[in-house]
Amino acid sequence: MNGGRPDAEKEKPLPGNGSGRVITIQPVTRIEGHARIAIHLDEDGNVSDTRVHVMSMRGFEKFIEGRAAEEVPRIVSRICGICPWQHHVASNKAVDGCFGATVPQAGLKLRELMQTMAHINDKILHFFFLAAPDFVLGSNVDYSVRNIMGIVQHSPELAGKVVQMRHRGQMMIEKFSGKVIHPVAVVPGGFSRSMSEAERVEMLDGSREQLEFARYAMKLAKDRIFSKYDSDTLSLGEIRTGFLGMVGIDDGALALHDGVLRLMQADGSFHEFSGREYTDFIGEHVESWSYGKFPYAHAWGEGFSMDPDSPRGIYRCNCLARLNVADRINTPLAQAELEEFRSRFGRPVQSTMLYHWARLIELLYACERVVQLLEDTSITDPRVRDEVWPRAGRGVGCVEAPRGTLLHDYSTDENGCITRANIIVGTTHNLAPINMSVKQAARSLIRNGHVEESLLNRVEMAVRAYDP
Amino acid sequence: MRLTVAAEWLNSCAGCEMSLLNMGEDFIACLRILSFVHMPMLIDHKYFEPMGEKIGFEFPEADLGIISGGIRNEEHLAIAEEMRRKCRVIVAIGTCATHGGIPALINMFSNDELFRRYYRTTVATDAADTPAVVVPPLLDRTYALDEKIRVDVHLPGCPPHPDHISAVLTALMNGEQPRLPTKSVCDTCPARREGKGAVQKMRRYTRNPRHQADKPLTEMKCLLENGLLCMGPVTRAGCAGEKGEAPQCIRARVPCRGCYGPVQKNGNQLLDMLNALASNGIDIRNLPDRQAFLRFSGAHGRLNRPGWKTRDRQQEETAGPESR
Amino acid sequence: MTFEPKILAFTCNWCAYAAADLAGTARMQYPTNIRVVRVMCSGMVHPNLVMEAFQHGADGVLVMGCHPGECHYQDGNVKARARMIVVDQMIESLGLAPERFRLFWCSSAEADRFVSAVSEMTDRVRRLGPSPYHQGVGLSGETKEDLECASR
Amino acid sequence: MNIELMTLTEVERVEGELGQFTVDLRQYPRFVDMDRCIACGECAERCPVEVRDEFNEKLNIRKAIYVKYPQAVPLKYQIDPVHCLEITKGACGECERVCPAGAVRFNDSEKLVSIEVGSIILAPGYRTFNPKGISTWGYGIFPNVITAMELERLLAASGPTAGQLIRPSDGKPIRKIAFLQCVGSRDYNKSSHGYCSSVCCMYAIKEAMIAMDHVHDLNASIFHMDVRTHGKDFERFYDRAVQRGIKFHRCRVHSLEPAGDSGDLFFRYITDDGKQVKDEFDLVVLSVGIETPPELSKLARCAGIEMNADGFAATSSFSPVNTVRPGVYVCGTFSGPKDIPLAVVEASAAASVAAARLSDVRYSLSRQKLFPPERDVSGEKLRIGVFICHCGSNIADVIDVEEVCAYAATLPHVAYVETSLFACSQDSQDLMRQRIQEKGLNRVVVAACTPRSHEALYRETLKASGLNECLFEMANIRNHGAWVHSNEPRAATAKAKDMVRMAVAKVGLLEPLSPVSVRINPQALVVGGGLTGMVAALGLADQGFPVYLVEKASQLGGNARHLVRTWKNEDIPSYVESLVARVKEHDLITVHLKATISSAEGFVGSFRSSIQKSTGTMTVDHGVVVFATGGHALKPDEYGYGLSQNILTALEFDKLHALRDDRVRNGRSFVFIQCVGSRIPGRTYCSRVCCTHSIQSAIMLKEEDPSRDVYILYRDIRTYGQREELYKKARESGVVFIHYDLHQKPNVMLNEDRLGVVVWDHVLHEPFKIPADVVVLATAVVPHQEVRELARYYKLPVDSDGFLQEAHTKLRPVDFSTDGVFLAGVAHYPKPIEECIAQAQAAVSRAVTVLSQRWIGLDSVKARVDHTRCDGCALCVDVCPYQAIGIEVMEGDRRKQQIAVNAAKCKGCGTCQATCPKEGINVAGFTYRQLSAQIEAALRG
Repeated sequence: MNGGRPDAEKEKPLPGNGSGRVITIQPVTRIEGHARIAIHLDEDGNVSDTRVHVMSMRGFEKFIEGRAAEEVPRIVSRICGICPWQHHVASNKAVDGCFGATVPQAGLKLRELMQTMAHINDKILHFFFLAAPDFVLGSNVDYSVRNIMGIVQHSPELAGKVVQMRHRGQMMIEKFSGKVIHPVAVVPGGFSRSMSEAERVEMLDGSREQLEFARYAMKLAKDRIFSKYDSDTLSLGEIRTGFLGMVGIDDGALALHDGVLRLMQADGSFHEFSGREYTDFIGEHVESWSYGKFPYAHAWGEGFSMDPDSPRGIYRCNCLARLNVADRINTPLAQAELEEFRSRFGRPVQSTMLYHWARLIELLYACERVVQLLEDTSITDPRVRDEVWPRAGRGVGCVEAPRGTLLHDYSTDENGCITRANIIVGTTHNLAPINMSVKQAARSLIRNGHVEESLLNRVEMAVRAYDP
Repeated sequence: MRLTVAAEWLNSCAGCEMSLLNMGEDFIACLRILSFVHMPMLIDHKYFEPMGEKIGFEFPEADLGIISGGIRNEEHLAIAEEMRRKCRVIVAIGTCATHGGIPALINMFSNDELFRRYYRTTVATDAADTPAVVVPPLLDRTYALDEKIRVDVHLPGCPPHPDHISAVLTALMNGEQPRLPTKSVCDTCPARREGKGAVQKMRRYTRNPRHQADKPLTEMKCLLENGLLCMGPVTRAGCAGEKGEAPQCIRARVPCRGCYGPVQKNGNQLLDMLNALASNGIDIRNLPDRQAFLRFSGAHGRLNRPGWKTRDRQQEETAGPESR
Repeated sequence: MTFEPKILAFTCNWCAYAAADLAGTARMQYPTNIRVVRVMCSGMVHPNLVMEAFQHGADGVLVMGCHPGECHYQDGNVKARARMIVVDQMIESLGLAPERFRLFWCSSAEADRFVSAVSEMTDRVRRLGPSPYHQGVGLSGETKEDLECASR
Repeated sequence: MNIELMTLTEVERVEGELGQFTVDLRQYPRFVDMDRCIACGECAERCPVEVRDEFNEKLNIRKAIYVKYPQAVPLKYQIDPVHCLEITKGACGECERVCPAGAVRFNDSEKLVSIEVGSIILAPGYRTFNPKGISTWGYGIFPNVITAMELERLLAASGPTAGQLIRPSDGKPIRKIAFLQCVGSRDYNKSSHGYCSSVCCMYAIKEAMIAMDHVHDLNASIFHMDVRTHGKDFERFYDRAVQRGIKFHRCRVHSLEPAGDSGDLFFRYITDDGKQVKDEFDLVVLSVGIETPPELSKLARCAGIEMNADGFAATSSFSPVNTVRPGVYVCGTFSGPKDIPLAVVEASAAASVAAARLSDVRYSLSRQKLFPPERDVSGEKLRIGVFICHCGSNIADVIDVEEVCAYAATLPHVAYVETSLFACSQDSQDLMRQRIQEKGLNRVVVAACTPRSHEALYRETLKASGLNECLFEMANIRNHGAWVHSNEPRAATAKAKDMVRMAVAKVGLLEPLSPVSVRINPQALVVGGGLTGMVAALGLADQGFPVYLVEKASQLGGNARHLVRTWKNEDIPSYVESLVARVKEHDLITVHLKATISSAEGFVGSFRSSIQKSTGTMTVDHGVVVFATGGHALKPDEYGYGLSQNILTALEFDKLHALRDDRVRNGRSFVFIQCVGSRIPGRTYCSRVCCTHSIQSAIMLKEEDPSRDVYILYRDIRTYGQREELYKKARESGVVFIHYDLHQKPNVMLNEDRLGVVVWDHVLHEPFKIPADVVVLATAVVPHQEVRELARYYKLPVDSDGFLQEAHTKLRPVDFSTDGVFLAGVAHYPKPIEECIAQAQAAVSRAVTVLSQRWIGLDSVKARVDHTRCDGCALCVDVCPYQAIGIEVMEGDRRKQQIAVNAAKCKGCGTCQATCPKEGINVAGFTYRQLSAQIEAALRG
């Protein structure tokens, strides 16, 4: 490369680690985002340290300062093109808080409907497009076929079905809400449009089809993947941490759209708090080698450490965390699966690779929940938005995104423009655990200087499980 | 012969890649014709093959280089330059790549301001120095791709409509110049328009325009004529796709914010919109933060930090041409 | 070498252009720095044309129309005035001194006003010095690019 | 096309009567076939005979075969049979041999021609007074005494010295120059012309100003009796001359003497403060007056018209272009000394009156101009022709035309470049046409003067050469170049190059456009029911066009109702009454009294105006509108007006006089104060009528009782033209004229039992107090305030004095730049009745050019929608000031919308273009791209 930039970028060996051998995995693939894994080996070729670097930052928290708050939900969706709905909804909830808005019931239902439908598509994407190649094709096949194209070659029928289901799910959202990627339909005070009866009926049909697919996917995964999980798989990237997730206020059940946050320690004890109180429980740590920050549970009073052997303040979120913190799931099929899952792995479950399983249980839940919401005819109430009045205030919007608990925290001035913002996205919560899992995986996989591509892919699989 | 494709995302969000997947069955069809040699989201090709120990990026040659995202740090720049060298045709996909996109809003701030807020003055953050180890340094601002490398095909959109991604890929496979929409969003908007003369002033989007869910959009009055800022007239069409019923935001009864960038490649959405409103005698004082009319097209020096304004003055003061 | 500013004037056919003709007939003298683009009305001048002028290195730009109330087309000049607020804003965001741009009214009979406007603008711009976008005057490639894109 | 030019022709006999004249003409031989001559000049080049050039006042040489001057129409050579060797001696024939066109005809002979016509207009013009032989001025004796006409030629770029200000006698640069006014005017002794020639003051000032352009430190003095700058905007020009340092001396020079052998001249004169001064000059210019050449008396005789004592055609104030013989009309200086605007007005008036009687047979003999079929240039590569004009030396003196020419040839797509001495001359036009055809040019740039005056001419040339007229652009290197940068030839040349580059950049983007035409509603609206309005209404109605006449007062007649006699002593009230009666009786005139216009819309051919009356508002549709809104006398706020019953305005005085009021009847001493409210800062103009009016009144007072004391306090007496006779008569009858200056205005003393007026006595050099029984204030004529609003409805310009601004002061004195709207009377400028009538008739003439057509072609400068860009966003719909833009819904399922422009309503202002964010709508000839190309070209150099 010209200008020597890449050389400068190549990581230098950590001081005091003799051999100076550093293995760089970049980009970390089949994830969303820009990360680099650096595995530092000691003189014997054993892992001395690992780091997962977040390589870029865009600065949303900064550049939404000064923007009119009602415009912000349409801006922050661009934080993530895979889960824009989650940001869109969380941001609107935060702006509602700033402006003191109340949202009509139908508006709330439409918001939850859209957000949950987005969860479905996201899970299909992650499981089948990003993670499945490792399992369906095998983590050790050549990297050039270990991908969705490989799946298309290997199982064209499955691939066709998956692509079609996801596409249909996306189009359902788009048809009703206009825009599926970087949505605009959720607005401060509610939703931008109401649902007609005809639309409800049509969407209900579509969502029942999705539910069928979710059941098929669950069966398929159990038959072909989870049944083959061996102890190596279960221990890949396994670490012991706490968990964060949202549950229903009254019933402690799995909740994606609204509820209270439950911060569980590894021993199963937990704090419950509203999103607005997050700063009392969560702090964000900064490391010099990553643009990403590392949230941790400062409420536990133990500080921050990513040492896999004695982690401090580390918790995880995303689907496995949500299942761990939830007491139950309010839909029958998912509840049945949860019961089976718990009976096999206990609570809380620490095995990183079980994120995949938990994800499919959540897929089932999401499909069931969408059917529930659409069966309720009150969702077609034309009153979907109340007028909002820009003013000074603070609001914290919180939802469960596919990748974990999502927090948008805004303050506004009298003109209703943003003065300060903090956003903690799902993957950010998991940055410390990911680092730990990578270290754990690398240590167990790389011994005496022996490295192969498939091993490195397995290290990446530990990252991929978190669906960052 | 199968066309080889290398794809990268730079200062982006993966939305463009999602849109690619949203081509649905066309996507599968494409996979049969295109041979992806690099695409971090879907395939495992790395920069430092095979064992992550080589020095320097290794990019495969490809017929087609598809890049989403603008350029924000030195690594983005290096990747973009390397792709330019290795790819016959570079397609800038998405408004971030063509005009800077939403992330170019940061151009209204300096990196110092950004870091200060991000690492030192955000609630809940344990204040610390700005990360500087290994992570690539940021450039002074966000750049659109064509500010740094030559771009052959511009496909704006946030995200670009799958129909047009498909159109571009198909055209390039057939060795043709892609044909993309050239008019504004209004071209695809069925809302009834009569003229803006009745609008006295713009109001903020704090309540919905009147509509009935079961009535077709053809019966809806133009949102701009409803007194809502709609960037449709100054924004490139495309979001409605090839056959879509209406622009996407309009389908949600939400006014356009300009995500396809200016109608003409080098247009200025802020200037054009302010001009159109002023020409119609519309009072825009109600709208705060008018700079954000450029929220999708702030690269190319359009959005700037407030501090750089007085270059002319500085020049006057220092009595000589500035050589910054 | 002394700095010879480049000034571009958009002149309405019915007033300022005619006044300029009249200034000729009356053999009035004024600086040679001005280049005139004849338009049918000041209301015909798209703000972006002004930006283009600056982009191409104009040190000053004049838009000259009829006195308010005397527009040949009712109120094109009033619309021009409304628009020029946009120009002011854009000029500011380009980092140019606002004095480099001026909207000026002048009737077809007021050759003297035309002459004094041109002379005054020339003096003013001469004092300000070259525009940062004036060709070859201490301008880095980057800034020029900025400007080119900031206008169209 | 419908004008047959018969040059070198004289009228021999006029037989018959109105509608069927037979005119015998004598046509002298030209010896050159006009159809063949291409005015290439080869013949004159070779002609061995040199003759003094009459056109250039014999200051230089022409040949025996020649054209009179470069802009001559028709531009064809002629042979001077008196000097031609071949004709006189049969010993040359050189021209015949070299003529490439074979146009020389030595055997040409005198012909007698007889033509049949319905009306006859006589416009034979004048000659200047010849001062030769009158010793006072030494003209013909001292070589450096010249006439103003000679100076005019010296100053002319195409003149004998190519515009250099040097003495023709010895080439000495001229640094000091004197103009002597009233040479052959206002002078019974030396010239037997008592009248004022009306134009000499103004031309002297103009020549002095131009001379100063040539020589910046020129010392110029004008010796005059009165400065008569009574025309529209003339006073302002006079003020500017004073500011510029031109010296004005109020005195008559009685003799000139040579200053030794230097060729310089000196004379003595009295300064304003009474001192005698002797001064020397490089050049003395005689401001010669105008007179009717004696041979015109023959014309008058055979035409059967009367001439007056001054040698001008006799006309009445009420029918200023009619003669005693019906069907024979006069205009211009043949009927009295006058300036260009008035001459042009009279020309139109004569046309109108002549046509009125022939309106039944309109178009029966007319022919239409045919253009060759238009060449389709759509597939052609750009081939731009650039034609650069020297404009004599107007341009070429300052700008290096050859350099511009060479530069133009380097510009992209320029296929051909050529220069010409006068691009607008007939031969240049013909050549241009030829070049366009032979070089296959498809775009044309002319670098010359202003498109505002000359674009139409060149467009015709394009059409004549088979090119669409829109493929043309001008670079105004004269008005915006040579003339305004005359001291900076290098910079002016550089600027001219830029201008040519801009024009070339634009012309390459121009596209052929087809003309737009609209239907003409053959009705007229006349606003103002005064004398002017009535004459206009009758003129239109007499030609068969229905007229709506709108008057805000309760009766017709306007100011004329307050006037008694014209300066020719004609009775005004009876004339007004007859007009009112004719208007009321006319079938085609609808009169609306106590009515005003409250709004208007539309354009030439189809206006719609709202007439507001106490009973309500009605709308009328009409094809043209004539403004005859008049003016009124100023109510002064000085000279004690309003404080004494005996201080009156001129009109009040007239009324009291008519009523035989005691104040007037018993008054012994009358003081007239002139220029009350005129020629002052803030109201610069001269009201034109007041001098004559006051003098008429003064004479009347004296005639009634010669023992009365009558004083006229004046700044300049402006009894222009034959009115001078009145001035003379007043002086003879003992009226005392006392001059005052603006800075020493008279004082009216109110505090004593009898009024008194104190004025500075220039003879005694002390204040002089005049006891006065009546003080008459000659107040200014001022325009109506409400005209401004009216002007807004029809988009008409109003000048800084509040008068309506015509399209061109000299050449289009009754038109506006807006088509289909015309003006006449005091709304234009203060003027006496005969001029109002002439202007009303002129307005009729101009209006009829529109009304007499069923369709009229409109300017192609219209907004056009670019359907490849417009997407119907509708931003432009409501910005259009003419509601010319609508939305159309296209066929198809997506409900596409697009803009549609109503071309008849569109005026091409481009507000839409400047609003559109995507170049979806553009004004033809001024599209965004075209302007953008000009900008880039302007700044690229």
